Amino acid sequence: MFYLESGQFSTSYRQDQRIFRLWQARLALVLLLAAAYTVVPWLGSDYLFSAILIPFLVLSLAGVGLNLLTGYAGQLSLGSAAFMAVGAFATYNFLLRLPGLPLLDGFLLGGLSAVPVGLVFGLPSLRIKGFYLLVSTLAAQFFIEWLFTQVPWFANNSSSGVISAPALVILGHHFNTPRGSYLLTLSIVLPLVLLAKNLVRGQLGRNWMAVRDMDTAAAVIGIPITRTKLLAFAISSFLLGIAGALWAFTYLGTVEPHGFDLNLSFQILFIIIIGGMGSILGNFLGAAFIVLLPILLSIISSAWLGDWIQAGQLENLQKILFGCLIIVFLIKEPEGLAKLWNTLRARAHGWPLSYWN
Amino acid sequence: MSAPDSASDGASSLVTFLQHQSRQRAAAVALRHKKRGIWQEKRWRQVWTETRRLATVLTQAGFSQGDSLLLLSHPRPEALLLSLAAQYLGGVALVLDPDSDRAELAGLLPQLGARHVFAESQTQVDQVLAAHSGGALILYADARGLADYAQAQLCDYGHALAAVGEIECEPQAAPAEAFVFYRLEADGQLARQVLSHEALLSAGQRVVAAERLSAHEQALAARAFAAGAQIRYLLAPWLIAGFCLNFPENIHTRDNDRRELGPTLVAGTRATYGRLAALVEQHLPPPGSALRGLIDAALRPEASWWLRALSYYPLRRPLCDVLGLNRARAPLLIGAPLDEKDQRFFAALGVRVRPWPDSNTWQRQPAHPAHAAAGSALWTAADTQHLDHAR
Amino acid sequence: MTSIPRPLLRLEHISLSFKGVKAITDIGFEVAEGEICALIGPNGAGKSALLNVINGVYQPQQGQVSFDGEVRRHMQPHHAARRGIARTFQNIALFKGMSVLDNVLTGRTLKTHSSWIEQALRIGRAAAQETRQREYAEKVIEFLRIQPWRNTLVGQLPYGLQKRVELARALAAEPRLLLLDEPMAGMNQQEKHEMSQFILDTNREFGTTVVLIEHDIGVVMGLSHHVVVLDYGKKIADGSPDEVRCNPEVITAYLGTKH
Amino acid sequence: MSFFFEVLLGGVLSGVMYSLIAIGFVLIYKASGVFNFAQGSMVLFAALTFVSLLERHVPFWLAFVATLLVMLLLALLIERLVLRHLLHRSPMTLFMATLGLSYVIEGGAQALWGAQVHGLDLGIADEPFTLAGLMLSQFDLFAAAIALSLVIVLSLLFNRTRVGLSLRAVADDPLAALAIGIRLQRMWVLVWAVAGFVGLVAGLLWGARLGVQFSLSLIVLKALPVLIIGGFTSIAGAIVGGLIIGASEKLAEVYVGPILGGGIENWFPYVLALLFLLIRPAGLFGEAAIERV
Repeated sequence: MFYLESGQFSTSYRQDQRIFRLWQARLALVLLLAAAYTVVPWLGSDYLFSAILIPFLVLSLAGVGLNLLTGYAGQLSLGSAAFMAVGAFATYNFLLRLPGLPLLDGFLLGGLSAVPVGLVFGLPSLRIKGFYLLVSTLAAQFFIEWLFTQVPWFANNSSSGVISAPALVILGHHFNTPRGSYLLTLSIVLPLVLLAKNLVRGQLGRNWMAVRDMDTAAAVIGIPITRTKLLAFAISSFLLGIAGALWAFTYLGTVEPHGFDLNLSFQILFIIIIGGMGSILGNFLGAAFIVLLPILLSIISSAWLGDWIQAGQLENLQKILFGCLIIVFLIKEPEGLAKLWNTLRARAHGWPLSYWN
Repeated sequence: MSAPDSASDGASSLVTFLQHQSRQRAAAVALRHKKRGIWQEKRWRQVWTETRRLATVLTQAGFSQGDSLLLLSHPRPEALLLSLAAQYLGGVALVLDPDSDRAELAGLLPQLGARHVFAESQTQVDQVLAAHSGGALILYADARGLADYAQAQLCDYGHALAAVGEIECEPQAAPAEAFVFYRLEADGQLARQVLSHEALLSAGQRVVAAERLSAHEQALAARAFAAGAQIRYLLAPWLIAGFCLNFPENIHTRDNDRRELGPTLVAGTRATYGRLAALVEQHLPPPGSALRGLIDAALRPEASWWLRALSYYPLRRPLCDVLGLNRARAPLLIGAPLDEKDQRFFAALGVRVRPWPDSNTWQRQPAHPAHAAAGSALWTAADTQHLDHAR
Repeated sequence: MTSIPRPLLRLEHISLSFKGVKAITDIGFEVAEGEICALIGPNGAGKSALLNVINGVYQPQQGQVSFDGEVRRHMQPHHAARRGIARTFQNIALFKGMSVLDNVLTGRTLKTHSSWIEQALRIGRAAAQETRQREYAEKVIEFLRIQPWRNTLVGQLPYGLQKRVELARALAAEPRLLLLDEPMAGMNQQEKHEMSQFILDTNREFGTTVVLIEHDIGVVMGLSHHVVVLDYGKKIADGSPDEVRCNPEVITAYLGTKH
Repeated sequence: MSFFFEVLLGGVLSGVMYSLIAIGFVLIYKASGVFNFAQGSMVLFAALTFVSLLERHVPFWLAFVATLLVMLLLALLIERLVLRHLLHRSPMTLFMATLGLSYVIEGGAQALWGAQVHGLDLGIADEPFTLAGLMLSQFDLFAAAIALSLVIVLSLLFNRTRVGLSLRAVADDPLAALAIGIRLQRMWVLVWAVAGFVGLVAGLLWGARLGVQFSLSLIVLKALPVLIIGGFTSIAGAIVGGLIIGASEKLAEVYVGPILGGGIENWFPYVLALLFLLIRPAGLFGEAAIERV
């Protein structure tokens, strides 16, 4: 609408395959990144970092992880938190038991060790579909949670399996401050999201969607169903694993196995429902939504309702609200906020005309 | 820019200008064709060499000075380059409108008896074969469906081009006429319209001068070759000013392509502009809606200056952008003027449509290229008058 | 097709049944390289089932399929695809959530040789591969004249176009054998004519062997070099269109099924 | 040895409780193809409502009927506000909708009746007694009896009454059902209400066991493996599945638990269900669908 598109055309396929085809979009992105790395850390308060931005980023990453599996490859999962837990505990142990292991390598190894777990619980997906698959992922959810509470070794024999963040040091720089952890999280999340984006716009991504939309046809075309599904589980749990490690160490600081319970899994599922299945941007929108809504709610209640409703009730209210939102989204906008964003873009593309190709 | 000085000296032909441009700005983009989803570019150097290779192809098929090459094709670079190649060899390009009805073509083709033909695709090839013309060579651009055609003279444009090298000889002295258009009158008699090199170049130079066309223009050739005027107002200026000529993917995608390209120079007839206006009309929000009301108010020519100012960024500019006209410096209108409504619409958009005469002086006479000279002379006279009126 | 080329596909004594219900009984025929072969027959004659046997969606209880000299009892669909068998489905099986271009590109999956890691990091072969696949997809899109809808979601396209896109997806795999399950079902004469033109051109242009199911006898006779007639899961005729047309059994079968 | 049987029997009986939850699922799944994750929260809601009424000195039966009415109302609302708008949507969407629903109901239940634990006494002593040399819980037997009668009632409802027949018709083919003039919406309300009733019964029994509290809604997670084993569409399956889960769970707890360090009953049923799945993807009683192309 306010930006001109004409005169921007591609003379090669490379050009045509860029993520952002308009220079205005590229500029906006650059500005956003610049702000995220300069203005925000400079002006932001500790509260902003540790209560809003860090959870937002981590949940976005987790959302991406689940979205690859559920939104793109069409494999419903309720076990996200389990894979996050694996990532967290693995990272913790690697850093604990391999002294001198660089922090980032620790995160990487954490993500990698979530992969086999994801594969194991993904195997049933080769024979079973839909709801039946829920069982497999729920099994993961409960088994992993049990395992980490049951075996003290994972938590270095601490009481009730609590693990706490190692020193977040990279090349002598400390990131333990809220500002530091924010920058660290940002710098880990962004590249991973880029990788995910590349995957979904490449052949693998198309194969995932093909399997999701109609797996018999996909098989007939020659898409290796088994491989495609398992890759979805593997890559998804890799991202979830790293998200888990970040959740534990840059967001919470200390966490116990029950910190990764079914509710967290649900929360991440909600992120992709609200944000939009089969969309990368959607995860950020959904995560922002999930993070901000409770905060807004508490602000509103304390501002207007004062102490008329107590904390417990507020929580119930929140639950009801979330439930309603999920239902409303499923009814009104099954493709989530991302869809709204896209319709907006389409409208701008043809503005002021309606439905211009 | 310095072109080989004016068309007044008889020696200069379209080809000499092409040669000039290929030296002047060898590496600049001369042609773009939206094909297979992207805008495929040709630089002036390539255009020149490709023309010379095509000349070789034609000579090998026995084409020589004074011969004529028949073009039965929608606008596409191949047709353009081939006509230049024919002129390179001192030949003439005969142009038929591929969209004119089958019966008319069936009547036309045999009378022209062209031995060298460029037929766009299977449909056109069939028409040519049916008329037993193109005895020496039939080049086609779209090989689809032609795989098992046995005729020896059939030849794929791409293959032919790949097979040969550049021609040795320099451009041949051109006969007076560059392009000749043919059609059948209602009574079945043959009518022709001749565009001579001289007339084209002088007309072209007038356009370039009057519209201050530079080498940086982006011209959209949606209908070039469909009408003589298009050649006069796009092809000639293209060679003279040395800007970039762009061909859309096909007739169905042209609006989208225009939007992508955002041409600075477009040449259309009353019908072309009318179509655009109608398109906007039907895509505007439904009458009665608030937005529609705003748009109508803003586009009213008697709208107050502040309304225009306010509506510029939110409405008029984006609308121009959607139409791909926001960069259109020189939207030429050829021939009949727009009707009131469209006139006002484009004026309100800020698209200042520039009228140019289309002196389609069709003469009814038997098809003998020999007689062309007279025709072209006559035509030139007529045209210059028109142009003088226009200025 | 004057000379007798070697058979590309040979079916021998194929029998298939679902839970004891016989769908196909002892059917065998040959399809020569580069020919267009039509399977016709009343509804429930087992035509679709036969296609599903050919590309391994169903496993026949008896009989064997040999494709390009390779004889086999059992085959998985993706193996069939790897050997160069592509197909379209009776009720369109496009990927509704994807654009036309992406649908066609999925057809290129077997031709893509870059690993997913390369794709993720956009290193090595990934970019080059992506470009190559795009080029070919665009070639097919141009061939089937669907450029204007390149970026439209297939779900939003009219039925006739969807059929065309499905054909495009199949062609993108550069198949040697193309199985078309009622490519013209529910089309008007105009669309039917276009579609059969596309099929003919495909056959000529790429020398693709085609096996198709079609009810419109007129179209079939015009299009195919070779017709196989099924009735109640049995083969009742097999030959050139003319031979089949005047085969008494066929006539009775058809008149029999009508009224 | 008798100890083994005691454990087994105890497991079987507590399995009956699982079956009770599962039956609610099956009813709804059969009639509307919805995988109702909210069943658990419906149990909680029913139980909480009932107890809270009791605590307000409402006589038992009155409270029971009142709660039933509330559940009916709930079913009505669910159909009006949710299901009606999700016709012809994918099962996944419907499932996620019920997930949201469970949040709403749980939140609502606790907002209404508070989150504290309510004791519930149905007047059945939970003291063990010996039968044929086996220690048995009176309460378990009572629960089993209730479940049994419930199943009988339901099967009667399904197989004898017109409503039941049309319900089955709806289950088999909603469109056809519509065609022969069955009012889909009404059927759904009905079946959700019945599920609510089953939920209430289950809620009472469980409540009497564990006290009526939030954790009641979590037994939905116990019911899931039961369904997997029994198949989504068969009440008999739900019963058998429940028994199997109950028994094996107890056995595992007693015999395997010590080795693994206890607390395995959370995940054991799932692993069991998974094994079942890999052997028989459609469950014990569910019918496998052949894919048509």
